Amino acid sequence: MARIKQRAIELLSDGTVMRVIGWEKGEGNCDWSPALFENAAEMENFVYGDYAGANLSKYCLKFNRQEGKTLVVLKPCDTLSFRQLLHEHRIDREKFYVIGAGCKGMKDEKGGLLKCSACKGKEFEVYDEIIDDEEAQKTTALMDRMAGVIELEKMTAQERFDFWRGELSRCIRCNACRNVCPACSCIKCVFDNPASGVQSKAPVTDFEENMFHIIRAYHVAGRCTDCGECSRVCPQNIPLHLLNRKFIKDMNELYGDYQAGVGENERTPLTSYTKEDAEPGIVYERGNA
Amino acid sequence: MMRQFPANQVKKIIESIPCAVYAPVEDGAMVVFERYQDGMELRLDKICTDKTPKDILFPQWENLMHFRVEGKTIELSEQQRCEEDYVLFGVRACDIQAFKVLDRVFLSDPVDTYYAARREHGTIVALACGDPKETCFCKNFGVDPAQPDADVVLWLAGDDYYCEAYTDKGRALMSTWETRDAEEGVVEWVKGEIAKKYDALPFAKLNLKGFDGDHLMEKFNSPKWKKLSMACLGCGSCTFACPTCQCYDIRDYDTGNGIQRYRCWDSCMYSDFTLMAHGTNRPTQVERYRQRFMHKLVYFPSRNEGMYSCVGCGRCIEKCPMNLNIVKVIKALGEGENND
Amino acid sequence: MSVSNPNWKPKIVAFCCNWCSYAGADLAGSGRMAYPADVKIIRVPCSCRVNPLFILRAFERGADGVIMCGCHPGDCHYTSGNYFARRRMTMLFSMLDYLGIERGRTRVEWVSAAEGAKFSKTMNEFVKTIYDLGENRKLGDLRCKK
Amino acid sequence: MTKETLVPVLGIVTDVRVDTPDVKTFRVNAPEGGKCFEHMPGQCAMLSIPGVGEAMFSITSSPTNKEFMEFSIKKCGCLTEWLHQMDAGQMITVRGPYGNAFPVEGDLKGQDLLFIAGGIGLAPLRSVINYVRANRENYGKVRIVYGSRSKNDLVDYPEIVNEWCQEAGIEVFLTIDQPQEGWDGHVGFVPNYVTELGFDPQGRVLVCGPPIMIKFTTQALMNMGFEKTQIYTTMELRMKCGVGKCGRCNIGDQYVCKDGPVFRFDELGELPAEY
Repeated sequence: MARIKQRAIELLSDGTVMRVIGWEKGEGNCDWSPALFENAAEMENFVYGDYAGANLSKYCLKFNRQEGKTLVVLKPCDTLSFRQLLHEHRIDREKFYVIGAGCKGMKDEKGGLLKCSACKGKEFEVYDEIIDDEEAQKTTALMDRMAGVIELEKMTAQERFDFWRGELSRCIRCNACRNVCPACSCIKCVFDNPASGVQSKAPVTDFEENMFHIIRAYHVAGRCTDCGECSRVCPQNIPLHLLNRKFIKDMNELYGDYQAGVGENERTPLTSYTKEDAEPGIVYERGNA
Repeated sequence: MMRQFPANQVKKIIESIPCAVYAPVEDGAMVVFERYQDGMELRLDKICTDKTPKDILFPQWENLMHFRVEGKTIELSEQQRCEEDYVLFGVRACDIQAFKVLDRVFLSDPVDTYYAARREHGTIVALACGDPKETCFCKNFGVDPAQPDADVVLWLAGDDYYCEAYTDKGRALMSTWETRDAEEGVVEWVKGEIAKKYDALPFAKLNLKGFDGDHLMEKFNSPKWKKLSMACLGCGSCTFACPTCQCYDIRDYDTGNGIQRYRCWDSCMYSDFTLMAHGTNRPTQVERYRQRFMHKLVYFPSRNEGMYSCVGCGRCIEKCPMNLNIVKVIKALGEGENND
Repeated sequence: MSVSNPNWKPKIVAFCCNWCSYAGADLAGSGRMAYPADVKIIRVPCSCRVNPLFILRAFERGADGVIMCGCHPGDCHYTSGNYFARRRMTMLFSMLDYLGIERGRTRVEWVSAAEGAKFSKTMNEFVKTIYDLGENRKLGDLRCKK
Repeated sequence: MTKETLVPVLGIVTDVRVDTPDVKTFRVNAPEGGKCFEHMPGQCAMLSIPGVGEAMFSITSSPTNKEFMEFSIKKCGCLTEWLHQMDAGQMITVRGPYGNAFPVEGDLKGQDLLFIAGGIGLAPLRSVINYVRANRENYGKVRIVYGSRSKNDLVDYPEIVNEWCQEAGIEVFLTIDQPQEGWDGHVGFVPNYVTELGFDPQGRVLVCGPPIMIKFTTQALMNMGFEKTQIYTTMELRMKCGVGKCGRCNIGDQYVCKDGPVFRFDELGELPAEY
């Protein structure tokens, strides 16, 4: 942490960057918040470490149009989201100075984060410099990230239906999942657009909950890097990552392995095709009905 | 008069109540107020339910009326108001204070009849708090966790609940319970213990000096809002978790055989909250974030004889995905030695 | 699921591409090939115009089955629209299946302008499937039920 | 006031008058005839078409009109567009009246009155002007400055020319933003025109129009020596409930729907500039 802080102060002082997006401590020990630092004195409060779970890529959208460069501290998995935003031309690479910060898996007051248990590795997709230590390189995924999806696929349709009704019926439509998602970068969401005919603010019936979550998962399909923020922020503890991972799994199986936010290819599985693709009916021939 | 009954009888007592009872029960990994039914896991020990009991009085959505449109004519039928008596069981002091805040809004002239009907038909059984959470700071807002203001109040001491009714409604309800005369002095002792625990909490003594109508412009114009709001995602978690947030939206839904006009919770954190045909007057998250806290700490007390519309339940502290909360705002903008 | 309401008639929405399937439906009509009146056709410029929201909205409003028809792969009027549509619908159907919605409520069929018989056959089959599945209870908006 | 806070009454649009290319005036009656409810000048009502939307509009007609209410509405969003395409005979829903009113029976009584309006801003003021005309003996001199983009955009032009201009004790000054064929009146923005005309800082001023016009007009008035306490204006924010509960139109500790829309200029000074 000290090295990142020191380097950020240097870059602020020599004018390379005009501001830093990092973390600051809260009232307790584990309630860190993303924060903005505009000069060396403010950097006093900068922290980086075990409780820096939030994905700061989303904040880049906020600073893309502002004057000068912004320094942003990204963990390896966050850089995938950053790359995806670059692919979608939502942010300008020139406007950001990316410090890749080593990560040993993040925590909150309840312990290790769920998203870190399916760690996608320690490689940085995008960076201007990496500040890392050896220990951070060692940890690996604790579980197969598709395990939850596979378990659901094994259930019968009715069991799956009951499972999702149980989970989604808790949704209060607070939109935290949407607003935190780096792939949900629309200036005006379809669910906020009165002309769309689907604008609705409350989970008035089961259908509203289903539709919101299906469409949200669908709209980020192929662009979702599986950063896991949606499940982390859900105040109702809905396992939203299981929806996104289902799409990822399907696309990997049907259209070849693909990880959003990796590499130079801007085409996602849903914005490309081959003439030999499977027919939609294939989904009814797999798994349990 | 103070009575007592064994704590393990509480389920029986709830089941004996003839009308609907809403009580904190387990739902998945969460504890929420729901209509109690046999076999539900009662969780009276949970100090701040994950969802507030406000949605019993002011549901997340409710139908207001129904229209039938045919050619140029419209036919209107009103939604029935609540007509069924119910008991709200095990509400904590902070949530009861929140009801009073809601009353100020909905029962002030002109009265909101949908809310008023629900309020009238409910009997509230409160439960004094025992062990606080670290995030509790209700005492700052004049809430006494040991003495909620309700129809009936329960205190847990040892293996017994002590109870006392304060209103006719409460006395009528309690008279049907199987209780015995209470041992003297126990509740007083319990209250003392509660006070001690709450005074030792980290946020027990926030300095609220300066949060009033007289300092409106000063607080509004503070340059600190920009940094405070930076991490805010503009989601509505805090507003939906908050027991006093009462902003709502009225929307129409075309069911194919008529138009249903319903009301649903809304949040000042949303970008379209104040959006009009010509644009919005709160264009960035800075203004929206400021609005929420200014409303709770400055505008509301200025209109309501100093009553804050925060009750210190600490739910927003738990729910905010980015760990922003009202305590940070109070500390950053407040005056005095406690705040830096 | 059994049919509980004896008066129940399925409501079926068919999204048909303007260039092939809609013409195919036309041909079926002019050729007096029967297909059930329960099918309501919505003409779209291309199968890839069909947004997943359209399909969900149809269910919301009380549809019991939704079928999408487009040009055969390779024959798209806009070269590649139906290739994209194919991937999209695959993903959507998979998600609906994942959420436990009955299989068979959604279907994709490629019908050319010359295939009036295929259109009529497909629709007859699909309506039968929906009859067998019964009323759609898992994916509708309660407020839209009479 | 309509009996229930959120439940409207039905109204019938009995006449639609085209005022300008984007403003129409709707005459509204209760289904059984007469008015839906009584109001005071400056108050508003919520109009709605079920399934389209509900919004707040100022009541343009004067309370002294006992037969019907009128709303002058500019086409600018979903609901107003719908209203503009409807014909007479259409039912709508109405609830109100909401908000405070211009103090026609209080502070304004016995005073010389200066009305300054821009564009559709005439709508709330027309109610006051006609109220004053009906109770002429209670008020002093009446002067009206009204400006719009062009001659065609002057709302209620026939009424202004044929009634207001003809009445003794009323002076009317019209202006349009740009020169136009067939217009021999003044050309220029309202604030500048007010400065050119030069008024004695006496009586009360009622200003209504786009925010930018209000801003510069009040500046011009202050330069002439008017006090903030002499100037009244109206505010407009998004509203859903109209009764100070839904939380939208909150500005400082005031709710525009309940405590406004009419504010004396010095009251506005105590509220945040942005909100």
